[in-house]
Amino acid sequence: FLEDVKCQAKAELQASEGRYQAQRCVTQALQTELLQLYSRLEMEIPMPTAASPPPGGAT
Amino acid sequence: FLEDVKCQAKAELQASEGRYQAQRCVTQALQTELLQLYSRLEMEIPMPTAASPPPGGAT
Amino acid sequence: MADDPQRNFRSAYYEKVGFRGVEEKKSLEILLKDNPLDVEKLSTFSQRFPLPSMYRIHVWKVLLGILPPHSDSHSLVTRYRAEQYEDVQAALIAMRFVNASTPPTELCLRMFQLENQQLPRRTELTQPDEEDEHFLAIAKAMEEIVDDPVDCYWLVRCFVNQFNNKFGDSIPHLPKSLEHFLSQEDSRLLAHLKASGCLSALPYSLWFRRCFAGCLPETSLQRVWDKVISGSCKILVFVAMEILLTYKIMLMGMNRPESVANFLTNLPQENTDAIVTKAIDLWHKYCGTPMHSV
Repeated sequence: FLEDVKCQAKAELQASEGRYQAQRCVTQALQTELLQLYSRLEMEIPMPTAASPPPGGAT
Repeated sequence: FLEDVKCQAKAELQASEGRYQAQRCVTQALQTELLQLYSRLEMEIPMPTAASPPPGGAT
Repeated sequence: MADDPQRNFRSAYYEKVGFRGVEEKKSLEILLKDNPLDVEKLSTFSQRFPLPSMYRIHVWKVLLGILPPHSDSHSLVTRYRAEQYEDVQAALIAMRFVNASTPPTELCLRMFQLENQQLPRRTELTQPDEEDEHFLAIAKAMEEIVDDPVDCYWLVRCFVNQFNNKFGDSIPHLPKSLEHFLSQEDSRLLAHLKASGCLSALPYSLWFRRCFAGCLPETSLQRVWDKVISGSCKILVFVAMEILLTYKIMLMGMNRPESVANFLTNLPQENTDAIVTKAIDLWHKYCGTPMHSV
Protein backbone atom coordinates (compact mmCIF):
# COMPACT_ATOMS: atom_id res chain seq x y z
CA PHE A 1 0.00 0.00 0.00
CA LEU A 2 2.86 2.33 0.85
CA GLU A 3 4.42 1.58 -2.53
CA ASP A 4 1.10 2.52 -4.04
CA VAL A 5 1.09 5.93 -2.38
CA LYS A 6 4.66 6.52 -3.45
CA CYS A 7 3.87 5.60 -7.04
CA GLN A 8 0.93 7.93 -7.12
CA ALA A 9 2.99 10.78 -5.68
CA LYS A 10 5.66 10.18 -8.27
CA ALA A 11 3.13 10.21 -11.07
CA GLU A 12 1.64 13.47 -9.83
CA LEU A 13 5.03 15.05 -9.61
CA GLN A 14 5.84 13.93 -13.12
CA ALA A 15 2.60 15.38 -14.42
CA SER A 16 3.45 18.67 -12.77
CA GLU A 17 6.92 18.52 -14.29
CA GLY A 18 5.35 17.93 -17.69
CA ARG A 19 3.08 20.96 -17.35
CA TYR A 20 6.04 23.03 -16.33
CA GLN A 21 8.12 21.93 -19.31
CA ALA A 22 5.25 22.68 -21.68
CA GLN A 23 4.88 26.18 -20.26
CA ARG A 24 8.61 26.66 -20.58
CA CYS A 25 8.43 25.92 -24.28
CA VAL A 26 5.67 28.48 -24.64
CA THR A 27 7.67 31.02 -22.71
CA GLN A 28 10.75 30.47 -24.79
CA ALA A 29 8.84 30.88 -28.01
CA LEU A 30 7.34 34.11 -26.72
CA GLN A 31 10.73 35.41 -25.64
CA THR A 32 12.18 34.71 -29.06
CA GLU A 33 9.29 36.52 -30.68
CA LEU A 34 9.76 39.41 -28.31
CA LEU A 35 13.42 39.68 -29.25
CA GLN A 36 12.61 39.76 -32.94
CA LEU A 37 9.94 42.34 -32.43
CA TYR A 38 12.27 44.56 -30.45
CA SER A 39 14.92 44.46 -33.10
CA ARG A 40 12.36 45.19 -35.81
CA LEU A 41 11.04 48.12 -33.83
CA GLU A 42 14.53 49.41 -33.30
CA MET A 43 15.40 49.19 -36.96
CA GLU A 44 12.24 50.74 -38.21
CA ILE A 45 11.45 53.37 -35.66
CA PRO A 46 13.82 55.63 -33.84
CA MET A 47 13.11 54.46 -30.32
CA PRO A 48 11.91 57.15 -27.97
CA THR A 49 14.77 56.30 -25.67
CA ALA A 50 14.66 59.64 -23.95
CA ALA A 51 11.06 59.04 -22.97
CA SER A 52 11.68 55.73 -21.25
CA PRO A 53 13.81 56.31 -18.19
CA PRO A 54 16.36 53.61 -17.46
CA PRO A 55 14.98 51.24 -14.84
CA GLY A 56 15.79 52.44 -11.40
CA GLY A 57 17.08 55.73 -12.65
CA ALA A 58 13.80 57.58 -12.28
CA THR A 59 13.95 60.61 -10.12
CA PHE B 1 4.31 6.81 8.65
CA LEU B 2 1.98 6.80 5.67
CA GLU B 3 0.89 10.33 6.55
CA ASP B 4 4.52 11.26 6.60
CA VAL B 5 5.08 10.04 3.07
CA LYS B 6 1.97 11.85 1.92
CA CYS B 7 3.11 15.09 3.54
CA GLN B 8 6.46 14.88 1.90
CA ALA B 9 4.93 14.22 -1.49
CA LYS B 10 2.53 17.10 -1.04
CA ALA B 11 5.32 19.54 -0.21
CA GLU B 12 7.29 18.48 -3.26
CA LEU B 13 4.25 18.79 -5.48
CA GLN B 14 3.52 22.25 -4.12
CA ALA B 15 7.02 23.44 -4.88
CA SER B 16 6.76 22.02 -8.38
CA GLU B 17 3.36 23.63 -8.90
CA GLY B 18 4.76 26.95 -7.69
CA ARG B 19 7.36 26.79 -10.40
CA TYR B 20 4.65 26.02 -12.94
CA GLN B 21 2.44 28.88 -11.77
CA ALA B 22 5.35 31.28 -12.05
CA GLN B 23 5.81 30.16 -15.66
CA ARG B 24 2.16 30.88 -16.28
CA CYS B 25 2.55 34.39 -14.91
CA VAL B 26 5.59 34.81 -17.13
CA THR B 27 3.60 33.71 -20.17
CA GLN B 28 0.89 36.21 -19.42
CA ALA B 29 3.31 39.05 -18.90
CA LEU B 30 5.10 38.21 -22.15
CA GLN B 31 1.83 38.09 -24.04
CA THR B 32 0.78 41.47 -22.71
CA GLU B 33 4.11 42.93 -23.69
CA LEU B 34 3.92 41.41 -27.17
CA LEU B 35 0.43 42.76 -27.70
CA GLN B 36 1.57 46.23 -26.76
CA LEU B 37 4.51 46.04 -29.08
CA TYR B 38 2.40 44.84 -31.98
CA SER B 39 -0.07 47.62 -31.57
CA ARG B 40 2.77 50.11 -31.43
CA LEU B 41 4.23 48.65 -34.61
CA GLU B 42 0.89 48.86 -36.33
CA MET B 43 0.37 52.44 -35.34
CA GLU B 44 3.81 53.61 -36.25
CA ILE B 45 4.63 51.69 -39.41
CA PRO B 46 2.32 50.96 -42.25
CA MET B 47 2.32 47.20 -42.00
CA PRO B 48 2.80 45.35 -45.26
CA THR B 49 -0.42 43.47 -44.68
CA ALA B 50 -2.34 46.34 -43.25
CA ALA B 51 -1.51 48.52 -46.24
CA SER B 52 -3.50 46.48 -48.73
CA PRO B 53 -6.95 45.72 -47.36
CA PRO B 54 -9.69 46.83 -49.72
CA PRO B 55 -11.51 49.87 -48.32
CA GLY B 56 -14.55 48.84 -46.40
CA GLY B 57 -13.53 45.26 -46.65
CA ALA B 58 -12.47 44.90 -43.07
CA THR B 59 -13.55 41.60 -41.57
CA MET C 1 6.35 33.75 35.39
CA ALA C 2 8.75 35.91 33.49
CA ASP C 3 10.14 37.32 36.67
CA ASP C 4 12.50 34.58 37.60
CA PRO C 5 15.50 36.33 39.11
CA GLN C 6 17.35 33.04 39.36
CA ARG C 7 16.97 32.39 35.68
CA ASN C 8 17.78 35.96 34.78
CA PHE C 9 20.90 35.84 36.86
CA ARG C 10 21.88 32.55 35.35
CA SER C 11 21.33 33.62 31.78
CA ALA C 12 23.13 36.88 32.37
CA TYR C 13 26.01 34.89 33.74
CA TYR C 14 26.05 32.39 30.90
CA GLU C 15 25.79 35.14 28.38
CA LYS C 16 28.93 36.71 29.78
CA VAL C 17 30.87 33.49 29.79
CA GLY C 18 29.45 32.35 26.49
CA PHE C 19 27.99 29.06 27.74
CA ARG C 20 24.44 29.92 26.99
CA GLY C 21 25.10 30.35 23.32
CA VAL C 22 26.87 27.01 23.14
CA GLU C 23 24.03 25.13 24.80
CA GLU C 24 21.43 26.77 22.62
CA LYS C 25 23.41 25.97 19.55
CA LYS C 26 23.57 22.33 20.61
CA SER C 27 19.85 22.06 21.15
CA LEU C 28 19.17 23.71 17.81
CA GLU C 29 21.52 21.23 16.14
CA ILE C 30 19.50 18.40 17.65
CA LEU C 31 16.29 19.92 16.30
CA LEU C 32 17.85 20.31 12.86
CA LYS C 33 18.76 16.63 12.76
CA ASP C 34 15.09 15.65 12.94
CA ASN C 35 13.62 14.29 9.75
CA PRO C 36 11.02 15.57 9.12
CA LEU C 37 11.89 18.81 10.84
CA ASP C 38 9.47 19.85 13.56
CA VAL C 39 8.55 23.32 12.36
CA GLU C 40 6.59 24.01 15.51
CA LYS C 41 9.59 23.32 17.70
CA LEU C 42 11.84 25.35 15.46
CA SER C 43 9.57 28.36 15.78
CA THR C 44 9.41 27.96 19.53
CA PHE C 45 13.17 27.83 19.65
CA SER C 46 13.40 30.92 17.52
CA GLN C 47 10.89 32.73 19.72
CA ARG C 48 12.91 31.96 22.82
CA PHE C 49 16.51 32.21 21.72
CA PRO C 50 18.53 34.13 19.19
CA LEU C 51 19.39 31.95 16.21
CA PRO C 52 23.10 31.22 15.83
CA SER C 53 24.11 33.05 12.67
CA MET C 54 25.43 29.93 10.94
CA TYR C 55 21.94 28.38 11.02
CA ARG C 56 19.83 31.52 10.67
CA ILE C 57 19.18 31.44 6.92
CA HIS C 58 18.43 27.72 6.96
CA VAL C 59 15.95 28.05 9.83
CA TRP C 60 14.30 31.08 8.22
CA LYS C 61 13.87 29.12 5.00
CA VAL C 62 12.20 26.26 6.85
CA LEU C 63 9.97 28.57 8.90
CA LEU C 64 8.90 30.46 5.80
CA GLY C 65 8.16 27.27 3.88
CA ILE C 66 10.88 27.83 1.30
CA LEU C 67 12.25 24.47 2.36
CA PRO C 68 9.84 21.67 3.31
CA PRO C 69 10.13 19.78 6.61
CA HIS C 70 11.53 16.64 4.98
CA SER C 71 15.26 17.06 4.64
CA ASP C 72 15.48 14.51 1.85
CA SER C 73 13.30 16.77 -0.29
CA HIS C 74 15.56 19.76 0.19
CA SER C 75 17.75 19.30 -2.85
CA LEU C 76 14.78 18.77 -5.16
CA VAL C 77 12.87 21.74 -3.80
CA THR C 78 15.98 23.91 -3.85
CA ARG C 79 16.31 23.12 -7.54
CA TYR C 80 12.67 24.07 -8.15
CA ARG C 81 13.16 27.34 -6.31
CA ALA C 82 16.27 28.16 -8.30
CA GLU C 83 14.57 27.37 -11.60
CA GLN C 84 11.60 29.51 -10.72
CA TYR C 85 13.93 32.36 -9.91
CA GLU C 86 15.76 31.99 -13.19
CA ASP C 87 12.57 31.72 -15.23
CA VAL C 88 11.10 34.89 -13.81
CA GLN C 89 14.35 36.80 -14.06
CA ALA C 90 14.88 35.69 -17.67
CA ALA C 91 11.41 36.90 -18.61
CA LEU C 92 12.03 40.31 -17.06
CA ILE C 93 15.28 40.59 -19.00
CA ALA C 94 13.55 39.57 -22.22
CA MET C 95 10.91 42.21 -21.57
CA ARG C 96 13.64 44.73 -20.86
CA PHE C 97 12.24 45.47 -17.46
CA VAL C 98 15.62 44.85 -15.96
CA ASN C 99 19.16 44.63 -17.25
CA ALA C 100 22.61 43.96 -15.90
CA SER C 101 22.75 47.28 -14.11
CA THR C 102 19.38 47.01 -12.36
CA PRO C 103 19.87 47.11 -8.58
CA PRO C 104 19.12 43.72 -6.98
CA THR C 105 16.37 45.22 -4.85
CA GLU C 106 14.52 46.48 -7.91
CA LEU C 107 14.94 43.09 -9.57
CA CYS C 108 13.35 41.55 -6.47
CA LEU C 109 10.44 43.96 -6.65
CA ARG C 110 9.78 43.34 -10.35
CA MET C 111 9.98 39.59 -9.87
CA PHE C 112 7.58 39.80 -6.97
CA GLN C 113 5.21 41.93 -9.03
CA LEU C 114 5.37 39.57 -11.99
CA GLU C 115 4.63 36.57 -9.81
CA ASN C 116 1.66 38.41 -8.34
CA GLN C 117 0.51 39.56 -11.75
CA GLN C 118 1.00 43.13 -10.67
CA LEU C 119 3.76 44.11 -13.03
CA PRO C 120 3.03 47.63 -14.27
CA ARG C 121 3.20 48.27 -18.00
CA ARG C 122 6.67 49.25 -19.00
CA THR C 123 5.38 52.37 -20.70
CA GLU C 124 3.60 53.36 -17.53
CA LEU C 125 6.42 52.84 -15.07
CA THR C 126 5.91 55.33 -12.34
CA GLN C 127 7.57 56.10 -9.08
CA PRO C 128 7.34 53.18 -6.64
CA ASP C 129 4.30 53.63 -4.43
CA GLU C 130 4.37 53.36 -0.66
CA GLU C 131 3.87 49.62 -0.66
CA ASP C 132 6.74 49.22 -3.15
CA GLU C 133 8.98 51.37 -0.96
CA HIS C 134 8.30 49.12 2.02
CA PHE C 135 9.16 46.12 -0.11
CA LEU C 136 12.36 47.73 -1.38
CA ALA C 137 13.49 48.61 2.15
CA ILE C 138 12.96 45.04 3.32
CA ALA C 139 14.73 43.72 0.23
CA LYS C 140 17.66 46.05 0.85
CA ALA C 141 18.08 44.82 4.41
CA MET C 142 17.68 41.19 3.39
CA GLU C 143 20.33 41.65 0.75
CA GLU C 144 22.74 42.71 3.50
CA ILE C 145 21.91 39.62 5.53
CA VAL C 146 21.81 37.01 2.74
CA ASP C 147 24.59 36.56 0.18
CA ASP C 148 22.95 34.25 -2.32
CA PRO C 149 20.58 36.19 -4.64
CA VAL C 150 18.20 33.24 -5.09
CA ASP C 151 17.88 32.73 -1.33
CA CYS C 152 17.54 36.46 -0.90
CA TYR C 153 14.66 36.75 -3.36
CA TRP C 154 12.82 33.81 -1.84
CA LEU C 155 13.30 35.10 1.69
CA VAL C 156 12.05 38.58 0.82
CA ARG C 157 9.10 37.21 -1.11
CA CYS C 158 8.01 34.79 1.60
CA PHE C 159 8.77 37.19 4.43
CA VAL C 160 6.58 39.88 2.89
CA ASN C 161 3.82 37.44 1.97
CA GLN C 162 3.78 35.82 5.38
CA PHE C 163 3.92 39.15 7.15
CA ASN C 164 0.97 40.51 5.21
CA ASN C 165 -1.11 37.35 5.40
CA LYS C 166 -0.47 36.59 9.01
CA PHE C 167 -0.29 40.06 10.52
CA GLY C 168 -2.07 42.27 8.00
CA ASP C 169 -5.05 42.64 10.31
CA SER C 170 -2.97 43.29 13.43
CA ILE C 171 -0.64 45.91 11.98
CA PRO C 172 -3.11 48.82 12.19
CA HIS C 173 -3.52 48.13 15.91
CA LEU C 174 0.17 48.17 16.79
CA PRO C 175 0.38 51.93 17.46
CA LYS C 176 -2.40 51.58 20.05
CA SER C 177 -0.62 48.62 21.52
CA LEU C 178 2.57 50.65 21.78
CA GLU C 179 0.68 53.38 23.59
CA HIS C 180 -0.75 50.83 25.98
CA PHE C 181 2.60 49.29 26.94
CA LEU C 182 4.31 52.66 27.10
CA SER C 183 1.68 53.86 29.56
CA GLN C 184 2.77 51.00 31.81
CA GLU C 185 6.50 51.43 31.36
CA ASP C 186 6.80 55.19 31.31
CA SER C 187 3.64 57.24 31.55
CA ARG C 188 5.57 60.49 31.74
CA LEU C 189 7.19 59.92 28.38
CA LEU C 190 3.85 58.97 26.90
CA ALA C 191 2.21 62.09 28.32
CA HIS C 192 4.94 64.24 26.81
CA LEU C 193 4.61 62.61 23.39
CA LYS C 194 0.86 63.10 23.50
CA ALA C 195 0.93 66.70 24.71
CA SER C 196 3.49 67.73 22.12
CA GLY C 197 1.58 66.07 19.29
CA CYS C 198 4.56 63.80 18.65
CA LEU C 199 2.75 60.54 19.30
CA SER C 200 0.95 60.56 15.99
CA ALA C 201 4.14 61.59 14.19
CA LEU C 202 6.13 58.53 15.25
CA PRO C 203 7.55 56.61 12.24
CA TYR C 204 4.96 53.83 12.40
CA SER C 205 5.45 52.74 8.79
CA LEU C 206 9.16 52.31 9.28
CA TRP C 207 8.53 50.30 12.43
CA PHE C 208 5.46 48.27 11.63
CA ARG C 209 5.42 48.00 7.83
CA ARG C 210 9.13 47.74 7.13
CA CYS C 211 9.85 45.88 10.38
CA PHE C 212 12.71 48.31 11.13
CA ALA C 213 14.44 47.70 7.79
CA GLY C 214 16.54 50.79 7.17
CA CYS C 215 16.20 51.78 10.81
CA LEU C 216 18.34 49.22 12.63
CA PRO C 217 21.65 47.87 11.31
CA GLU C 218 21.35 44.33 9.98
CA THR C 219 23.13 42.63 12.90
CA SER C 220 20.45 43.91 15.26
CA LEU C 221 17.67 43.68 12.73
CA GLN C 222 18.07 39.97 12.11
CA ARG C 223 17.46 39.24 15.78
CA VAL C 224 14.14 41.07 15.54
CA TRP C 225 13.26 39.28 12.32
CA ASP C 226 13.95 35.92 14.03
CA LYS C 227 10.89 36.68 16.13
CA VAL C 228 8.77 38.03 13.30
CA ILE C 229 9.54 35.06 11.05
CA SER C 230 8.79 32.59 13.84
CA GLY C 231 5.39 34.13 14.38
CA SER C 232 5.30 37.31 16.42
CA CYS C 233 4.54 40.82 15.26
CA LYS C 234 4.20 42.04 18.85
CA ILE C 235 7.98 42.12 19.10
CA LEU C 236 7.88 45.16 16.80
CA VAL C 237 5.95 47.07 19.46
CA PHE C 238 8.56 46.32 22.08
CA VAL C 239 11.46 47.29 19.87
CA ALA C 240 9.69 50.57 19.16
CA MET C 241 9.04 51.07 22.85
CA GLU C 242 12.63 50.29 23.80
CA ILE C 243 13.85 52.84 21.25
CA LEU C 244 11.60 55.43 22.87
CA LEU C 245 12.76 54.49 26.38
CA THR C 246 16.42 54.49 25.38
CA TYR C 247 16.21 57.99 23.95
CA LYS C 248 13.76 59.26 26.52
CA ILE C 249 15.87 62.19 27.68
CA MET C 250 16.39 63.38 24.17
CA LEU C 251 12.74 62.94 23.26
CA MET C 252 11.56 64.76 26.38
CA GLY C 253 13.54 67.73 25.14
CA MET C 254 11.88 67.78 21.74
CA ASN C 255 8.57 69.51 21.23
CA ARG C 256 8.20 69.50 17.48
CA PRO C 257 6.75 66.37 15.88
CA GLU C 258 9.08 66.80 12.88
CA SER C 259 12.17 66.74 15.09
CA VAL C 260 11.00 63.58 16.82
CA ALA C 261 10.13 61.90 13.52
CA ASN C 262 13.41 62.98 12.01
CA PHE C 263 15.46 61.75 14.96
CA LEU C 264 13.73 58.38 15.06
CA THR C 265 13.98 57.80 11.31
CA ASN C 266 17.71 58.44 11.49
CA LEU C 267 18.38 56.55 14.66
CA PRO C 268 21.96 56.49 15.98
CA GLN C 269 23.36 53.12 14.92
CA GLU C 270 25.69 52.37 17.81
CA ASN C 271 23.33 51.35 20.58
CA THR C 272 21.01 49.06 18.70
CA ASP C 273 22.13 45.64 19.94
CA ALA C 274 21.38 46.61 23.50
CA ILE C 275 18.04 48.06 22.43
CA VAL C 276 17.03 44.80 20.78
CA THR C 277 18.17 42.73 23.76
CA LYS C 278 16.14 44.87 26.14
CA ALA C 279 13.16 44.86 23.78
CA ILE C 280 13.18 41.07 23.67
CA ASP C 281 13.32 40.94 27.48
CA LEU C 282 10.38 43.34 27.72
CA TRP C 283 8.47 41.30 25.15
CA HIS C 284 9.02 38.13 27.16
CA LYS C 285 8.01 40.00 30.30
CA TYR C 286 4.67 41.17 28.90
CA CYS C 287 3.82 38.39 26.49
CA GLY C 288 5.42 35.47 28.27
CA THR C 289 8.08 33.11 27.03
CA PRO C 290 6.85 30.34 24.75
CA MET C 291 6.84 27.29 26.94
CA HIS C 292 7.19 24.40 24.55
CA SER C 293 10.10 22.38 25.73
CA VAL C 294 12.84 22.33 23.18
